[in-house]
Amino acid sequence: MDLQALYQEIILDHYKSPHHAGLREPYEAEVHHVNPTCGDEVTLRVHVEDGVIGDISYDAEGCSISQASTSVLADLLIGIPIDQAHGIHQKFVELMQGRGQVEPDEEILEDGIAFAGVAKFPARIKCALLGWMAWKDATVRAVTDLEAKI
Amino acid sequence: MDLQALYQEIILDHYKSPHHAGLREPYEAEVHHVNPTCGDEVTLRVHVEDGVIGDISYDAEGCSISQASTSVLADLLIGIPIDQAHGIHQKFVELMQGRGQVEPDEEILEDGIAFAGVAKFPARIKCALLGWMAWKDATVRAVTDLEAKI
Amino acid sequence: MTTTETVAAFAPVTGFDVERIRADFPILSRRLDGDRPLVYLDSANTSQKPRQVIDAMTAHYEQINSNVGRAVHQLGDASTQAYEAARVKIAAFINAPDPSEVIFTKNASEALNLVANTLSWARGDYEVGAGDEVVITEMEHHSNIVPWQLLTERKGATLRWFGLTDEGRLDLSQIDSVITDRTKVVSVVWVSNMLGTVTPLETIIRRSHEVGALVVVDASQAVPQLPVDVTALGADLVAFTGHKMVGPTGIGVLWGRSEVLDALPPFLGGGSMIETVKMEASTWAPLPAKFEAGTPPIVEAIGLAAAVDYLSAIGMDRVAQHEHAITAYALSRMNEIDALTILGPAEAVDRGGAISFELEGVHPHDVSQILDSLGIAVRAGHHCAKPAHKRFGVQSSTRASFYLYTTSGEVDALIDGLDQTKRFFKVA
Amino acid sequence: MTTTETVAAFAPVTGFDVERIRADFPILSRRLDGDRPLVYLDSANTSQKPRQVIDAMTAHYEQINSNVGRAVHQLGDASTQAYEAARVKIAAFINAPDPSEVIFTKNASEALNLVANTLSWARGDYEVGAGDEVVITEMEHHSNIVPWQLLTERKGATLRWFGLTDEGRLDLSQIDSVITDRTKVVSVVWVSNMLGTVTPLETIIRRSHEVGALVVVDASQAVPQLPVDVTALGADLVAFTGHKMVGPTGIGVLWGRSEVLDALPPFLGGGSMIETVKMEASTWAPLPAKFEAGTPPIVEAIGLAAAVDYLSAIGMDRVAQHEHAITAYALSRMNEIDALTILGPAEAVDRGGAISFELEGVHPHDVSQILDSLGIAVRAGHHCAKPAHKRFGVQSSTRASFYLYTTSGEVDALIDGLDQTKRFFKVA
Ligand SMILES: Cc1ncc(COP(=O)(O)O)c(C=O)c1O
Ligand SMILES: Cc1ncc(COP(=O)(O)O)c(C=O)c1O
Repeated sequence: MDLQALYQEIILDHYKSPHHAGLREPYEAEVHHVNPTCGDEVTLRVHVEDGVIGDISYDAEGCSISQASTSVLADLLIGIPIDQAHGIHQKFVELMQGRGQVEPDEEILEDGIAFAGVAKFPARIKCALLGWMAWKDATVRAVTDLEAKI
Repeated sequence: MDLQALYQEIILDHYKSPHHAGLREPYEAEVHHVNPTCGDEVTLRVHVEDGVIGDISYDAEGCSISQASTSVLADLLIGIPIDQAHGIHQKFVELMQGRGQVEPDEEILEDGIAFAGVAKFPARIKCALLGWMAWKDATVRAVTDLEAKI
Repeated sequence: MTTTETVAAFAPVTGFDVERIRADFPILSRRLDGDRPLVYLDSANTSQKPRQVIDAMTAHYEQINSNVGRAVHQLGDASTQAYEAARVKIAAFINAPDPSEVIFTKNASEALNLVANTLSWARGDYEVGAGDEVVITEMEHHSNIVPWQLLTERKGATLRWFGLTDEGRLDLSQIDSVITDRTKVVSVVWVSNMLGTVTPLETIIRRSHEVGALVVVDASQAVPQLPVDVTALGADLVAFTGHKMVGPTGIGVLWGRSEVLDALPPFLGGGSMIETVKMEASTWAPLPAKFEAGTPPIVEAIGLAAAVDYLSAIGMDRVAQHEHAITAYALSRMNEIDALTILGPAEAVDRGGAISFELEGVHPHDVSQILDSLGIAVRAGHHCAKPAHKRFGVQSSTRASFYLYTTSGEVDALIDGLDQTKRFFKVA
Repeated sequence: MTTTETVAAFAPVTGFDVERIRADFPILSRRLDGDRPLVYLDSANTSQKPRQVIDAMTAHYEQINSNVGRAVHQLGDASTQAYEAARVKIAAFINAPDPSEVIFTKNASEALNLVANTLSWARGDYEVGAGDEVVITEMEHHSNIVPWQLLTERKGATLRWFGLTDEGRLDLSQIDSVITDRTKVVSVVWVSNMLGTVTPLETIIRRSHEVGALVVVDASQAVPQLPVDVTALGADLVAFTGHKMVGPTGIGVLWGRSEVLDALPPFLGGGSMIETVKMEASTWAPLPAKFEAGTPPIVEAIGLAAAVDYLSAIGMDRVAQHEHAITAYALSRMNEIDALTILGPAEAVDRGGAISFELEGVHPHDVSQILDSLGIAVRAGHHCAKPAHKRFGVQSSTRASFYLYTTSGEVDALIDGLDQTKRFFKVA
């Protein structure tokens, strides 16, 4: 039971002071995701501008892992072109579902590599992915809506 | 597995040539009973006259045990005062539910004592009781109907 | 009884070692009354269980037991993983495209009721309402009749059915006027538990989909005996039951195309099937949880996974071949018996292994009683298929049924036992 | 952590030998990660199983296994007798007047859905229709909320509920305006699985019957821990679940007064629940078969009977006393911890053994993760009681729960673990 691997200092830091927290305007899509197992929730907004993730704002209630991973998500994806953001999302999901066998790429995931240890705790993977799944859902909706308007 | 105890000669005789079989007039009540386990069925009529079981007629489809016991039932109860008939019914039910521990009274049950062995075969008790349960149901209805008319 | 030359010989399946298989089933070595060996010919009713299945459940209770999907602790984790791994295994066994399409129920009956009830509660495309028709067959098990009677009656819809030919096959001659534009659902048995008949599913599925009807397949007798590929089959929903496939009691499976399952409303309400609950209203979890309210049959699912492992290690193609060989042998020997009439196909063509029969002058209860005194377990009654019995003008029948552990010697014992039965009741 | 004099001491129940009981439960001697002993404090989620229960099921599979109620052969007979004997035992355990009032389901959730669904399909007195009201409480398990939401929504009826006091007790101050002439059903939990609160059932039953409402009791947490007498209780229907009372998964029980059960329409349709089936229409078997469609959880019922035997041999009064003693001890020790808030009654009065709590600054998932690393299994989450959590302004909580095998040493380990958790997350 490698608690240190799970609760990296970086994770605890993000948990104590989450980045980009709070709900902000403008946004094109807002979603509400729930982890049915434990009831953790996140409301997350995405603002898309010129093919770039202009903002990610959120109101989250949850454990250290889910809070920190949403904070890292916002750090990583704000200001990034949508395609590239999906690529980063993909890498993070792969890391989480890799049963601890996937070597994370710090170039791409930055603070996100701190979650490598979470992959060894199957019950916590859903926590780490809560914000990321919400982001993907919101971004797809935002883009679809924008396209519909064109 | 005492097959001889189950299939007494008397039972096989009644099975081959059931007494009082067929549906007859007059009657005050007709019932249809089913053994849900195997689908065996009996349609049974009771005619009550001056407090006496005037007739029991029936159309039965079933195994040797259920056929024979209905035949014995008719033999025993036709022409008998209702109260006394209920007493005989009671004795037969007790014999069947006695797990082979009850000593049957030949004075009362006559050919019915051949069913003593059936009590040791739990799955066949329902067969032996099919016609008897139908008779009781029909008789209660017949009497209730007659009383209602008074 | 001695085997004479005119008797068809049993043709064993190469590489299929029945004795070795039998050694895995503790019950098969037990003795019955009068120190007789057990000749278990009632597998269509329920199958026996190999040590591997029993042990898997015991091990879980002794080492891992914990509730699933709810706890973060080590036991909860291990239990959840074992339960979900069972789902993955069962999905693979029937070649389901996605494990989340595998719903655990308590038996096949619940699985069929799940479908009928959710179709009655659905709104929109899938709703079965007034004027709609549901089509079944005359050879269904009660569990694939009553749910549709209840549904059609509650919703003012109409229940229709295919009849049977004298040989006990589905009469599909009028298929285009039975399955029509009014048909919303067609629910048919794959292999009849009474007649042994195998349904020509391809024809039925093609016609049903032509008119836009959902196809539900009761595979309770098929999945235990045949290699099943639900993706190739093309049906929309498939139900089966654990206890007939060397698995435990208390577990059944509903497989459904996710498109259909996603569109249906929930079945039972409660823990685990929710996304969120407020006093005012609730929302539902995604598949498969949406259809699994409350604590599921956890250890039973794990037992069923062990059953699937057991069958897969032997190979379902071989299980099917053995069943076919035993059935062919039994049919040929039973056809020799005077006064014996087989209900259903008399030859082992498009036929499962359940053989229901009549012995003239002896009621099925009495046949099975005499056989039982010889240690031979067969089933007597209507086998939960009263309409099919009625079709053949009988109330009940005796049924012998086989499985991977059945030997030709057991069939011989049956033939012998039937001979004794005839003598006992002085028939012919 | 050293026990100081100010700490309430644990008061063991005379003659109740926890160590001897523990020896019956194989899992309790297993080691977890890091070779730590298992400290299982998640019994309200599911209980562990003694060897006696596991063995009873194994023995049945190895020696008796066969379907019930359908076969005349020796195994079928023995299996049917064992299954029906289980019903008799369970009836006796809860003092049901008649074993046929005991319906086997797959879990408590199914039992509650059975009631809600049959009330929606009933016609006449019991039907819940437009304008009618169903009353529950804010502390129900989702399994006693969602079925009533579905029922009332489908039938245009209204769902109402009792709120909670700050201490986590039912607020019955307005009982006469909550339960009124419009009330058709009152369904309440006996012992809350989250707050531990024991419902004053007498008051509720009296008022409900005054207005002619049916009373359903969710006894999932009561039957495992308290001597239960349904005849004395006076409720109309009572649901509970096997896996929480040292029994197997895959089995639950609905007890109901036969007058009520007789009047309700069937639940699921299929084999065994019928009297006769024609293609055109069917009729139903009497109780209990009417509500048990398909092959029931046979071996699970037999396992539950063994569980009931096990509990009865110890004595439910003593099980209850031990639960009370352990709970009182745990509450007193937890009340000492700074930053710890108990949700629900803080004293062991009218209180079951589930203790949900918050540790300021640490999310329940993280609390349980740290405890798990120490081998202590507790539950984190909403415990299928989201509305009760919401009532106390939280999303989730950590819950410790006890059973007959819980020792005071395990409570000490929990207190110790919570201390370490605070240090790990640098709280206070
Ligand atoms: C109070 C209460 N009711 C109902 C249930 C549901 O029981 P099951 O999950 O066995 O259906 C539970 C347990 O989860 C419970 O604690
Ligand atoms: C063809 C068929 N369908 C459905 C069932 C019902 O299965 P279960 O009793 O496990 O629900 C059976 C077995 O009894 C069956 O043979």
